[in-house]
Amino acid sequence: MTVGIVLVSHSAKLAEGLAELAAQMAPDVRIVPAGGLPDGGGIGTDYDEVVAAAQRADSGDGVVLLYDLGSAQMTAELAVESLADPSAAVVVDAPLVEGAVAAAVAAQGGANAKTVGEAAASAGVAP
Amino acid sequence: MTVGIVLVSHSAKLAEGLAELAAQMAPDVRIVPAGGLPDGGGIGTDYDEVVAAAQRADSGDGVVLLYDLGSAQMTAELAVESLADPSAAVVVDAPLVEGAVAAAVAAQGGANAKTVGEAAASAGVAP
Amino acid sequence: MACTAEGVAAALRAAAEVIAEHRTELVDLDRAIGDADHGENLSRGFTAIVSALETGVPETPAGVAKLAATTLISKVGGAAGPLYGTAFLRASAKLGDAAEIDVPLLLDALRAALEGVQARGKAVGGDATMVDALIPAVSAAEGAADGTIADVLTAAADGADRGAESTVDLIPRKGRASYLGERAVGHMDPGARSTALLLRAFAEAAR
Amino acid sequence: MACTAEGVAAALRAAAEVIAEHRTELVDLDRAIGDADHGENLSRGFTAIVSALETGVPETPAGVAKLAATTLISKVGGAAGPLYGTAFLRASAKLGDAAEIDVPLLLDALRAALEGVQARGKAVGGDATMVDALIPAVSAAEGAADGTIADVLTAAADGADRGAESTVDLIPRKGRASYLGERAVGHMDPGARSTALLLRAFAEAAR
Ligand SMILES: Nc1ncnc2c1ncn2[C@@H]1O[C@H](COP(=O)(O)OP(=O)(O)O)[C@@H](O)[C@H]1O
Ligand SMILES: Nc1ncnc2c1ncn2[C@@H]1O[C@H](COP(=O)(O)OP(=O)(O)O)[C@@H](O)[C@H]1O
Ligand SMILES: [Mg+2]
Ligand SMILES: [Mg+2]
Ligand SMILES: [Mg+2]
Ligand SMILES: [Mg+2]
Repeated sequence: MTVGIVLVSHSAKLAEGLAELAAQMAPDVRIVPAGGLPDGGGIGTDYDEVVAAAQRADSGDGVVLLYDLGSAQMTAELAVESLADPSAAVVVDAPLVEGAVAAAVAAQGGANAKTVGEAAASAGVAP
Repeated sequence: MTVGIVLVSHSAKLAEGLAELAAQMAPDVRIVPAGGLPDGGGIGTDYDEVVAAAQRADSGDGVVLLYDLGSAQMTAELAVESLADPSAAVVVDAPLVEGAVAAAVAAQGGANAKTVGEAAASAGVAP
Repeated sequence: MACTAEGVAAALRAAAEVIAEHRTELVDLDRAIGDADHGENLSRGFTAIVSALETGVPETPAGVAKLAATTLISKVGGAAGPLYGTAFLRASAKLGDAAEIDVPLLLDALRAALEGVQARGKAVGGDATMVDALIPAVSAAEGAADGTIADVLTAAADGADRGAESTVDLIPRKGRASYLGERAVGHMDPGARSTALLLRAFAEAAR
Repeated sequence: MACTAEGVAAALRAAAEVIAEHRTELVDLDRAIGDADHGENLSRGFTAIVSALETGVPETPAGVAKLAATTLISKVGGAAGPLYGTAFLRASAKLGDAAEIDVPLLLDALRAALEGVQARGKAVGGDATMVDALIPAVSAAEGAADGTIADVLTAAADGADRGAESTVDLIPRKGRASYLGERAVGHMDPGARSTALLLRAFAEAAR
């Protein structure tokens, strides 16, 4: 099993495209996009979708959540607090795209949630 | 007039979604997504699209190109070299999402290409 | 109006009306230094609160505050959602199972709301956010502790108005406006303005 | 086969066949430490070169190399596009208006190709990329400077094979594989492998 990843964005397209990109190098990792307002309502974050995404991303080994802007960070943090076991998920300060790819590769390699989060946080400009 | 921005990504959705997100705070800036292989061909970069995007983004004040992964960086650099005036465009090492928002806001404020690029390069985790 | 569950519900309905009236103003404030959606975001949130209250008003003031919190968190879609949501959540926790809010409890709830916003958004006074409206609102409310609920809320609204005004001269350090740096100076923070509007609506409802 | 424009075109057609044959192998190598598209990317690129050559073979070897460069840059869609594209572009510039490539010119072109790849991708020897195939290929080619074009290319291909093999033990420091760090050890770099395949195809075509 692997650590799951949730991509919290203001844009559905951004989150979905990034999930595809990160999945290329991490076929066995649950990477769940959570972007945009509900029902194609445009740019914004959807707390309920983030909660559902965090639940879906968790296969028992924990979840790392990444976000685009500050309000997505707050939404992600609230979502984590609402989980049955908030300690199973962690919101990481990381550049979204670079962090998602690094986190996905780390998760694919079987790293635990702490290590996956660190991989995201220390991701810089792409090699 | 304002500096234009090109978002070079392996994913069409990612580039388009990010362009929408960045445009929210920069309605007067030309932000042109260039993501994915041609004709919905999936994940990859399209040199010809990047060249076209750089041309479209330039309203006379120069262009800043941001990218997701290393191969997108190389594609962007080749595209810039092929422009009629390569000095009008610059590929910037920056976290893609955070850099795009920061660059868009700087461009909206009338900053020149150098300052827009610096805003992107120094963008960290979102405030 | 007694500060029962029904009273709190009535205050929220009044707030929804005020937000609807000031929707364009809040959008315009947010257009200048943000993404032009603060009015839209709050409208969506407070409209949803009104709908939820139509289905049934919870039994306690805490229950009503909790319903406001969860609705705002789910519906607002912007920074104001988790921020005001956390404010109402913390206030609700303070209200406990009281059937009616008295002045000391109101002050506790206001303080908890401010703490919640700061815990959630990490902004301090002077960062040009809604915190700059809430800090003077809470101080002014504490200064009016001898009065009625309406007096306390009016003082809070007056404080919030002054606080919102103060954001005009500040360089934003949190939220989207912080991307603009000095270019944001000269503009009132939309969240500070909406905080003042909400507290004024609550004060009027309490008369 | 004389190393005229037609000869270079024939070598590229042969390379396209070899890439097609090894497509799955390259995809599998890239699946282990990348995104499983290197075989697909190169297939797309070389198929497009063959099509372009059907429309007409340019007059000089430089023209053919330039056509290969621009086609790879446009069609490959992955890191190999700008890298091999720049290699052919730099080689083309060295070839100038020569009607036929002789050994000294071939060596110049090979060196220019290596320099181009390094200028584009900033990789040095030991980073576990195609550069690790190209460096020994160029050295071996230089060592065979007394032989024919075919001898030089065969030596280059032999060098590239050894170089590709050497990437198995390296920790990648450039490209996608660098995300894997030590986990990539034990796997051959797909770009180094394709470099060896291309040089071998050119060598066979030159017999
Ligand atoms: N970190 C924060 N701490 C406190 N208040 C904040 C913070 N970030 C944003 N705000 C407040 O939120 C308001 C913007 O709300 P809104 O427009 O709904 O969100 P968004 O910026 O996501 O579009 C700002 O005017 C500011 O008052
Ligand atoms: N910066 C670089 N310098 C040299 N070679 C590189 C670099 N980045 C990638 N490569 C080469 O490109 C190969 C991968 O090509 P390909 O799969 O087409 O690209 P992508 O990684 O974009 O999917 C790697 O095996 C490596 O040899
Ligand atoms: Mg806003
Ligand atoms: Mg918004
Ligand atoms: Mg690949
Ligand atoms: Mg690829």
